[in-house]
Amino acid sequence: MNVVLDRAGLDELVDVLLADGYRVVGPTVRDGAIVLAELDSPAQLPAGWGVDVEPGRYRLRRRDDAAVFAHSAGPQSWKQFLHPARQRLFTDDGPVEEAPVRYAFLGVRGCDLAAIATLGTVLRGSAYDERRAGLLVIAVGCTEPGGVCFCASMGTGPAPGPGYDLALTERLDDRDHRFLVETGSDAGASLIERVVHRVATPDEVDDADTAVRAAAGRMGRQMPSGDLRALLRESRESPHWEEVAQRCLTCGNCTMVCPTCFCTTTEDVTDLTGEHAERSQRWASCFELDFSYLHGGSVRTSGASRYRQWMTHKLSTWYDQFGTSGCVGCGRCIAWCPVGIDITAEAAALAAEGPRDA
Amino acid sequence: MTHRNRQLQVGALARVEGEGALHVVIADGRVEDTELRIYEPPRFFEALLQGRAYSEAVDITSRICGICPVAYQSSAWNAMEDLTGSDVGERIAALRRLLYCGEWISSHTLHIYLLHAPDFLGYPDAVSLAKDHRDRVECGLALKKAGNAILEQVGGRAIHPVNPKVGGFHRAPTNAELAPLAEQLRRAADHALDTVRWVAGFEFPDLELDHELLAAYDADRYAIERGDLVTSTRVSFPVRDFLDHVVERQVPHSTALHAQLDGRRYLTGPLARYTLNSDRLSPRARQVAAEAGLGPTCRNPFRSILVRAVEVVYAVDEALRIIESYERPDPPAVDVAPRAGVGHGVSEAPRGLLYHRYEIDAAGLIRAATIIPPTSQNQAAIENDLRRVVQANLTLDDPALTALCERTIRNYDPCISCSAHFLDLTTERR
Amino acid sequence: MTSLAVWKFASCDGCQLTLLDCEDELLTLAEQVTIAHFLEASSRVLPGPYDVSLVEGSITTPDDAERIRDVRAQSKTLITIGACATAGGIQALRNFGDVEQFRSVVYASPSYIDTLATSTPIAAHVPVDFELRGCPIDKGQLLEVISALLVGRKPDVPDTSVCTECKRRGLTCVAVADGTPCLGPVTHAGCGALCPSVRRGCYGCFGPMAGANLPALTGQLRRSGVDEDVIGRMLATFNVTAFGAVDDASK
Amino acid sequence: MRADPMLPTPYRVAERVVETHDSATLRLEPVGTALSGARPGQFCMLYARGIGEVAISISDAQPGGSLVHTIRDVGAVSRALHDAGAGTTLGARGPFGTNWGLESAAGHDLVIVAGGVGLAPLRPVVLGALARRGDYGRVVLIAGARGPDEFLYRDQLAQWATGDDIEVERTIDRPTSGWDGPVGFVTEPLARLSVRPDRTIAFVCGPEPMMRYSANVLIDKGVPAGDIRVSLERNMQCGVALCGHCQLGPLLVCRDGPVVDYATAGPLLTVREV
Ligand SMILES: Cc1cc2nc3c(=O)[nH]c(=O)nc-3n(C[C@H](O)[C@H](O)[C@H](O)COP(=O)(O)OP(=O)(O)OC[C@H]3O[C@@H](n4cnc5c(N)ncnc54)[C@H](O)[C@@H]3O)c2cc1C
Ligand code: SF4
Ligand code: SF4
Ligand code: SF4
Repeated sequence: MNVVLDRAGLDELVDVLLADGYRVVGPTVRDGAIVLAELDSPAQLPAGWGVDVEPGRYRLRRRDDAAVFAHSAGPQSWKQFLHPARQRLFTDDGPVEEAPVRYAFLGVRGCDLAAIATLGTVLRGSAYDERRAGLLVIAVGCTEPGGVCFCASMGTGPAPGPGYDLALTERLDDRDHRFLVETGSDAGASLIERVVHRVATPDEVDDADTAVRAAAGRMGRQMPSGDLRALLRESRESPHWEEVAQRCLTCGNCTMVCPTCFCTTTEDVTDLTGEHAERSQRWASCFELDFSYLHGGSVRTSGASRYRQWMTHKLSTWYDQFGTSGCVGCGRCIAWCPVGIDITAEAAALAAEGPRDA
Repeated sequence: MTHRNRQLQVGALARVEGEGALHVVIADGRVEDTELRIYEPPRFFEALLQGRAYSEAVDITSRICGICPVAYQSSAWNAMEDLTGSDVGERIAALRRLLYCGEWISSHTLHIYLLHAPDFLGYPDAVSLAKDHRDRVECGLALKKAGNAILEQVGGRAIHPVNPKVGGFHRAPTNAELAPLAEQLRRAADHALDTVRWVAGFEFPDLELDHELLAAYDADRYAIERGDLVTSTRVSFPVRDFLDHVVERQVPHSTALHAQLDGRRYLTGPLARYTLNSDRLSPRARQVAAEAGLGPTCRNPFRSILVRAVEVVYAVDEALRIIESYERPDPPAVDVAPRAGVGHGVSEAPRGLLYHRYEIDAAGLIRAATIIPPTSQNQAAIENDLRRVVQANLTLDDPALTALCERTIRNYDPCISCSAHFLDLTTERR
Repeated sequence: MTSLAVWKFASCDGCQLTLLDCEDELLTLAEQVTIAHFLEASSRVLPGPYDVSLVEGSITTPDDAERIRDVRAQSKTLITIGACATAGGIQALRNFGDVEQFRSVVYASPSYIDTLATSTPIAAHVPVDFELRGCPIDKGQLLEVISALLVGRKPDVPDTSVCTECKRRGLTCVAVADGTPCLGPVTHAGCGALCPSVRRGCYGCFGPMAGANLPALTGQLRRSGVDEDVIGRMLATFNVTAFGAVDDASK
Repeated sequence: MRADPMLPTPYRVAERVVETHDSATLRLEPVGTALSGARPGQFCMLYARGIGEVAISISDAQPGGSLVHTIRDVGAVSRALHDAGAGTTLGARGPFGTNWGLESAAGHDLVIVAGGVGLAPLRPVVLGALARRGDYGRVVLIAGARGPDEFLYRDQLAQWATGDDIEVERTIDRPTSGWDGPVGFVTEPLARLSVRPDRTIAFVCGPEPMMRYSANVLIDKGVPAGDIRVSLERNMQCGVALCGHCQLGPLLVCRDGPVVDYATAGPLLTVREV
């Protein structure tokens, strides 16, 4: 059964989660962007804020309504909570025990929901499992895709796939500001029972469905159709990599903002006395020169080979390694690349080179 | 060995910031010459500023001295804002003063504990001092750390802060971000008071100097980050007239330039500030100064360590006051549109007045820059003090006299990095 | 016990001050090593040879060019600290100007001043075992290098972009979100992305990272409307020679 | 609670044997619980406390929980391991990765080609073949080293060379006085070898170019790429397919390798910088 929350109901939902001891993570405006951060109050949601996004360019924009979820992916992804940028692993005293955290993620889009699952496959057997186990997900159906979004062509959105406890679709019109709710779990269902809601009219349900479906046609970007996995496999020696390398800074931003890039480097350190040793890990990037270091030198020294590694991993070898695509179509790598390199455009360029003898 | 004709040699002056040498000639029982020889290689900042944008002076001049970068930054933005007539408003001004307090706390504490106190207690350095007085040194380090914490939180970095700019800051900290500082500063206040009491117990040789004094002056507060100028003969003048009063000249033995005030030797720095402005200190600073035996003025350079300790108490008080009444400036900076002309700025570096003058062209580029750091202003005074100290202590043997000379120099915490840099002592007794 | 010496050449003292800014570690360090020569902090000077020498500053006088050879001869491991020592520092701007004219701007009678026409990094004079970047160096990195040296570990001082640190901190990119020119993508990591953390563009204190693609960045700056002169000045600061070398190599 | 995949198990160095000027073999005994099930070709992540952790192959199949590893000193971590004397406590994680699959080669001739420290992971192949000599046809070992003193397991090699169970060819890179054996890379004796291509399984380990050349020689002789097994090396941080560093195209070398057949590895090793 579909129900509806109004804005006050959404706020109540956040308050209930906070009262239940969840750390509620959701979108909020900070330093010129809509970031993901722990919310102390629903008032911190980015009501009335939208974004304009292009390759290498992101701007906050005031909307002429009070929508809270009408923005596309920002500078961070949910991985910073589930797979933190830096983790202490152990000290001389044994493993670093993490106090279990119960996160409630508010406003997870289809692409990001898929990314959480993708990371779950890759990081199975690590601390990710526990962090994810306690997670409550409130997804949102996307009605307002951004200039660099292409989830529709990756099959991860605009409607969120499975894996959520609740999914909201935000609608604003002359009548009211409402959130159509679908429940995806018992936990979600019982949450809804605790906040003021009403039953959705069939029109409202239709309207929400239509809006989400229409979003699929308004994506700012699109992956070329065809077998990307084979395309990349067969493009290893394409001259195009050299061309991208002219533009690519090898700065690693694309990997850091990518919601599925999982790579880490371990650090074993001691203090000045040498009496305390510990190990931690930090996000790494295949754009780092040392990433592929072997005694005597790095395997991938050229920018071309590093960009090739990244893109090939996302679109092709990920299937070999983990059975799915590594790219979910959120568009972050395009927006947050300082020079606006666009994975969809590079894929199209490779495709345009035509069939090659494999 | 006769005490009438002597020759002293000291390889390198330690525990000063930078590199230099000291040369003393004693002939017929009279001090013939004392030279503070600065051999820090010149880095030509005034020249390399030419053609740079007005906005770059803050970051570039900061690199003149890693010990007092905020002083350089402040004098630079003061000069640029003087040129454009910009007013940054009270909120930004308060944040700047807070930043500067951080530098005073950190730099003064560095000098007191790590550079100067070992002299009074007969240790070569603070590490050896810590072997016998670990608590003391730890107290000093905690105090220094509190100063650095301000620099890091407000400035983004303790050395060469990245956040300040002409017009204000790139980003103003939130109240919540400043709150932990207040916590740390409340503890630091106790350390600062302890420091005064500890230093007050040192033995201070007698020496009463008669130099002219020069300091910044602010009617409302103890001048730090800006002010007009005032002298001990109660001449006061605005910053833009600085070069009418202060003239720099080159001396053969030094890569630093020497300055004179209205043709006379003069002194800037803690003693000058205290003597001219002590009535503007916080009640707590005044009270502890009195407890420590300081009157409203102080002209004994050996007591400068005490004055510094009192200034640290004041800086901690000020920092706390500013944080408690902090209102986040929004926007964090005012627009400063450059125009052709000349701007002047001073601020009170921990070691004394720091003057900047820039000539800017219509495109906002620097055509000429003049920077007068405290150590070159004080150099003549230091040399004069040395002469008097040596003259009065001719009965000491060479090592003792040499040590006393070094101590005399350290009274000024001379920042040779600023003046160009320092110390290596040769004493000739003929 | 490992002996440590600290040396100064043309510099602002900020990098050696970083060692004294290790308030929490200084006394522990002094128990782990013998501080044998550190003029800024101690009047006790022990004779060489030294196990580890930290060298601050660039070479700008004939005397200093001699002195650094002597320091090298006395040091088992020589580590340069900071942009002056690793790249010549801001004073290397003179390399592109007329030093006679520089002298006359600063000093009325330039003949007194004995200075070279160039400011050169330590590595241009003697072999260097490890370089710590930064103007000034980062305290954490300094401690890491010393701790690593003491136990025979490879210091964890990554040679990647500032962007990686910026992103690990969860900062919002100022280049993309504010349109602020930022050198982060070509600059060696180490500061912890200080400038972006105050919504300022990185100004390159740590010099170029390994394999920096300077033309790609200057292209981006140009496209976003930054003047050629401004780009030139952005790269001509504390690491002017190092960025200059990368620029030349790309031509 | 989930066992932490990154937490090393303590082992003590029970014995240290110097092999060459820069290599040593350590026998490690568990301090408490032992890691179990190590198979030839697999590797462990060995941890020198506070210095770091690196991948090191199993170089002897040992009953019980002890581990034998041969380490060449090339950097900070390998130096600390190499230098670890008897009694030192180290950490170990593993065993990880694929193995040589010696059993599956039963009924075949074995051609074992080792370059330098590449002999370490191959020694258990030789020992395994000798232990069940009857299961295999001809067994050939070609070992290369930079000089006569650079061979690992010199006594063992000499001993093998005297028997009839295994044909041993040793070659050094450059002529040296006192060496009357062959000089040149391992590919030279390999090229001279006559093999029954359809009945041969090859095991190759050494520097990457050496493995490529050796594989090409074998392929030229008609040995199918799928019957040539190589042991790959990539930067490894975790050993358990979590860190991403060891990728070689579709492979995660720690999980899908290190032992991979050349039909898979060949196309990846012949493109630059994959
Ligand atoms: C599956 C496998 C099995 C191996 N077996 C052996 C063996 O039996 N005996 C032996 O002596 N060596 C072996 N090696 C190589 C050994 O791991 C490297 O020599 C070692 O990592 C060098 O580390 P280092 O810190 O001493 O050197 P540095 O050159 O200082 O390396 C720094 C870091 O780079 C990485 N790294 C450098 N070289 C390599 C490399 N060749 N392979 C993987 N990562 C590297 C490591 O993370 C290392 O900590 C093996 C490598 C792999 C991948
Ligand atoms: S693309 Fe690069 S950083 Fe991202 S997961 Fe793959 S190898 Fe790791
Ligand atoms: S593609 Fe863009 S974000 Fe990624 S490394 Fe290259 S320049 Fe950086
Ligand atoms: S702000 Fe600068 S350092 Fe940070 S990601 Fe953007 S370009 Fe890189």
